[in-house]
Amino acid sequence: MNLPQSQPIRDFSDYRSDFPGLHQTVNGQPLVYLDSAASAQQPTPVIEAVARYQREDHANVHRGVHTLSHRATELYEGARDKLCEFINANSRAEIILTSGTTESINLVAQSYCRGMLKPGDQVLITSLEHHSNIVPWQLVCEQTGAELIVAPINDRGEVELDELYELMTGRVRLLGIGHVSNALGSINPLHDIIRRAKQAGITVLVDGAQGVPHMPVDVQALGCDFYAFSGHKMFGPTGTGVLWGRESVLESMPPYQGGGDMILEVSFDKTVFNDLPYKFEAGTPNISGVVGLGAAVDYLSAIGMEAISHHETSLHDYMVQQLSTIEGMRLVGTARQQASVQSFMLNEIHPHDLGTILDHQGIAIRTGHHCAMPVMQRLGLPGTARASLGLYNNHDDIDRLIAGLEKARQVFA
Amino acid sequence: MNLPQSQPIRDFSDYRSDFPGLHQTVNGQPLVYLDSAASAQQPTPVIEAVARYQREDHANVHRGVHTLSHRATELYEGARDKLCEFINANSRAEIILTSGTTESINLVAQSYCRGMLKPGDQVLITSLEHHSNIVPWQLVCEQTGAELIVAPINDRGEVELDELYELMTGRVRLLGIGHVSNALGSINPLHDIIRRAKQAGITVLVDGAQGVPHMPVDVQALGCDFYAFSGHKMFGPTGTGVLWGRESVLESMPPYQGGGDMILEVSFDKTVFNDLPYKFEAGTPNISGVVGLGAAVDYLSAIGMEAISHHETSLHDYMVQQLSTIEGMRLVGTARQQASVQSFMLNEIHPHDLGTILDHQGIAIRTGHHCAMPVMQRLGLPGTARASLGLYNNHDDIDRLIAGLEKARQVFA
Amino acid sequence: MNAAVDNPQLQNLYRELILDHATKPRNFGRLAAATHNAEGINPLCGDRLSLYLCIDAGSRIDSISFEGSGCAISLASASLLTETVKQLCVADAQACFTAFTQRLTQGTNPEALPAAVGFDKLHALDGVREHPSRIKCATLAWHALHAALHQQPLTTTE
Amino acid sequence: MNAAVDNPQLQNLYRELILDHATKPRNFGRLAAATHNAEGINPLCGDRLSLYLCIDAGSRIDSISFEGSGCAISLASASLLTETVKQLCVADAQACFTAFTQRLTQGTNPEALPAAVGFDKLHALDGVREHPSRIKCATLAWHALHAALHQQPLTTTE
Ligand SMILES: Cc1ncc(COP(=O)(O)O)c(C=O)c1O
Ligand SMILES: Cc1ncc(COP(=O)(O)O)c(C=O)c1O
Repeated sequence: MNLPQSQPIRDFSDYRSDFPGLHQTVNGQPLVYLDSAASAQQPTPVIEAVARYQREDHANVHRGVHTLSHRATELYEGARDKLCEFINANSRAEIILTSGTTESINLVAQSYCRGMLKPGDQVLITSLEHHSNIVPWQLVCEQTGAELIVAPINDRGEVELDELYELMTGRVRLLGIGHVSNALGSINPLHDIIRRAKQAGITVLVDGAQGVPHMPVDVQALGCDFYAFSGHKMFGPTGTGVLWGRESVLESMPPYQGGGDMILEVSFDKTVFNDLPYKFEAGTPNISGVVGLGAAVDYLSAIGMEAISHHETSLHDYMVQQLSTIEGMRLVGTARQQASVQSFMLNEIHPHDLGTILDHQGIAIRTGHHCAMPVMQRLGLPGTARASLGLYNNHDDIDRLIAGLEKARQVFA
Repeated sequence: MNLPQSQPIRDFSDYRSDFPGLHQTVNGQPLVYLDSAASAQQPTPVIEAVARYQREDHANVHRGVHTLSHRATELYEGARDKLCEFINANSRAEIILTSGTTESINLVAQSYCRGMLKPGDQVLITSLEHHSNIVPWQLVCEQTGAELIVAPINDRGEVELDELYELMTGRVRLLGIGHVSNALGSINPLHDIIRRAKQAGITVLVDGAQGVPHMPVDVQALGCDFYAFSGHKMFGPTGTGVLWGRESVLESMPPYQGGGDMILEVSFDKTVFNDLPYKFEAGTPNISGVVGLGAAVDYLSAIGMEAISHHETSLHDYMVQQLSTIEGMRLVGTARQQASVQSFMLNEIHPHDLGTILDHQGIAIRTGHHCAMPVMQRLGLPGTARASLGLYNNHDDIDRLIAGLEKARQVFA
Repeated sequence: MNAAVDNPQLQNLYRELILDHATKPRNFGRLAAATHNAEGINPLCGDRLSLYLCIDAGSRIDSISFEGSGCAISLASASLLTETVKQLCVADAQACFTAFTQRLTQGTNPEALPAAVGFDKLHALDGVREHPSRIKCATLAWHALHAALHQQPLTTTE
Repeated sequence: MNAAVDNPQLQNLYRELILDHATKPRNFGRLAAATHNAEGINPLCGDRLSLYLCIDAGSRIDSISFEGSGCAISLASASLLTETVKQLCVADAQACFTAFTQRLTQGTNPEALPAAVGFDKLHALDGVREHPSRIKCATLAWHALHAALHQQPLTTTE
């Protein structure tokens, strides 16, 4: 679907003004922010929710009888309820609040897998994964003697489904797979993949860091066992994230970290762990961050994830179309289903130089391996330049990017 | 040292106005906040630093070539430098940024101890510890077959040094000990304890959650191997914390979590971990929180930790003196060296009821076991009422507390 | 309560009846012949109560007792509980549990309870509704009752 | 560089000499007879360079080469490095390393360098100072040199 350049997406132009970070000049030019896949800007309601919490409501949660502590607890637990509804979890007990996708995945690797994996067992991932969905499995495989196996991708950046399904033997205990690739934007056909994995009796963790900010997510409809995501990529604060897990699976797992709040009773003889979700939340949580994350969920829900997905798909189509007009442009990642991210190379210009030249024009993109070195190795590239979208981007941003790339071509002409 | 009631501590009255959270009414009364040991209020410079970062400077750190990413990295790494100086670490490589004390201790338990402990080895702690300095050791002892042993405390709430030293045999691989007890306020004589432990070849972790906010800390002078603390107790944001570790020890440890940023190179054959401190910081960190923590360090440094310690010591003396005037008062925790915290019982009134009655008068204290159940078991109490101080408290707060307790006595008369 | 206590919300929470039951709990102690029992823990304050029941062949609660430590609200609630459900059949006791917890957490009035149930005294705990952080104290014993009736030995209010 | 590029800071970074060395790097390839070598990785962008040196019995760098991939700045810097230190004794090469990295990171002028050292060409990289995020690119090869001279096979700029 290619939109003509003259058709602005009207509804979304309003949201842009909610993001103070976008309204600044960088190197003398109005900022064009095309790095939301790394981390998104935050809307005023999120920034204000955090500041208001810190000014008016802060105290430690859960164990206080005084008013502020009660208020902080209500706000913190209220955010959990919002998240529960946002991804259609079955119960708030399934929403484990973490510091981000990375911690969520490490939690599963250590708490779910470490005690269970034996030599001969396998953990299955794909070549598309982010380091956060690779290294935790490497660590636990090394600890247990299990084997990490990897399904390949094709030149477009799509997982080779036939080969993935062939690898789903009885030896595989867990499949870790991304929802959307942060390096190439490929959307994995999760429904089919999860169905096949469940038929083979395989537990499935979805790395949803790049899914949740860009499309509606319904964990029950997906049918996976774990779904991990980060607050800072969905317009919330850094240091926040979620591990959603199926209640029965979470129940069966030992705690991850030990400390305050995750216990019912401590003595030196025996310690009784708390119920879900608290069993997995040791120590004082990131209360102000989670309050901000709750505000981000409200913000996204008010717009509607369907509308956001539609807006971004249009914009992505436009970006692809416009990039293709540039001489010497090579799009990297051309999966048939793609979301919000486009990697590319321009002539022989190293991505790092592209990044600097664009930055001089106020255009922020990311360059390098995007924490997905295996993707780069597979495609034989040292890295790529990557433009990624958020709900606040518009046609003008794309036009500025195109003009900036033309200038880069001239520098290296 | 008992100050007469008429001598206000002038210098500190100014700081109070920096804390917006203190300037509100609770249940129709001006708030008296005596729960800083659970979590401290934040001064405006911290709240503003976080909000400004989110409005103007936010992007992901470390891997970006564009201006915002560079700015975010400078702010984040700048906070690390401030923390390094604040506790007199030898090098910034020794400052591992975590989500809090609890994560810091879990990191050491898993990364330092898990691979090293064998059946027959011992981990030594004391009866004074917070659950966060108990449960991580219980978990790793269970995982490795090592034994957790516990030095007792006396009725005043002091660690029995003779018995502690007797337990320091060649079997002990690590001593985990608090700087200041959050339940009883006892200050441990760390210099002597650490010297004895090091003579016995024992690695020492200090739980400094209640040390750093209240007194100067010099990790090199202490001579320990690890020092853990939380941002939210030192007037910074939640979701932040530090593990300081001796560089040579940190070098020898395997990574804790896997993910982005903690690697140099990932392939499916081999993964090369990053240098310190990054080896231990997987995934996108709590950038805005750490920026706020840097602002908190600036704030504390400007006042001076010596001055804060002096102010709080005077105030604690006054609080003890005034509490002692109440009929039916039993002070819990009467160590000869005490800081910022006072637990107590009033007649037969359950602490929980005390907490509610004080809350009705706008006075916030904490009640219960304070995540230190073994202390309560040792003293034969279900819990205590606890008033704890921050740099912003004053004589008036204590006077209000005393009046509030008198009213509680009447309710249960 | 001393009339000098001027705060109406506080008076409403710590009514005479509550303080009376808290300081002189009824049916306190251990039932040696208990057929059912459960322990309730409130991690918020570390309180713990044990509830003991003798349920006869006709599914009637023949005798009941509790022991443990807790705040005035949880002790009074436990004491009132024992008075309320003693001699009730299990189904009626279960109905009491539902009515009481709903009244406290949602403010709803109990639906028509069986005639045998003397629920009125429990209204003394209505003041707890204005103290959200104390609701778990008031329901602790009731959750223990529910657990005991369902043969679950440990329950918490988290 | 095309004169159409109007941004002076950008012009200052991508000078003619830089672009020339980046697109036609000197001493590129592998030295089969290397006595010393090291690999430098810049985790920021994933760049990696290998440096090969033949150091003769008199501690002189007889020949030098590099290979690998990188951005214009790191390639140009590596290429200029090989030209600069070739034929220097190890001590002078080490002095070059110190002078160059200090110039870029602290803006200091090199202290009196030995007469043998042709340092001037390296001033073409001065523009990097205004691009803090690119300094690691410019110093990557130099850190590899330092590592090779100290027999450390792997180094990074993190
Ligand atoms: C002595 C002590 N240790 C550890 C902790 C745990 O700190 P956090 O909850 O910030 O991880 C606390 C605070 O609750 C504490 O007071
Ligand atoms: C696909 C994917 N997975 C995992 C992560 C890790 O997320 P975080 O750094 O927030 O833990 C990211 C973000 O960098 C990502 O894009």
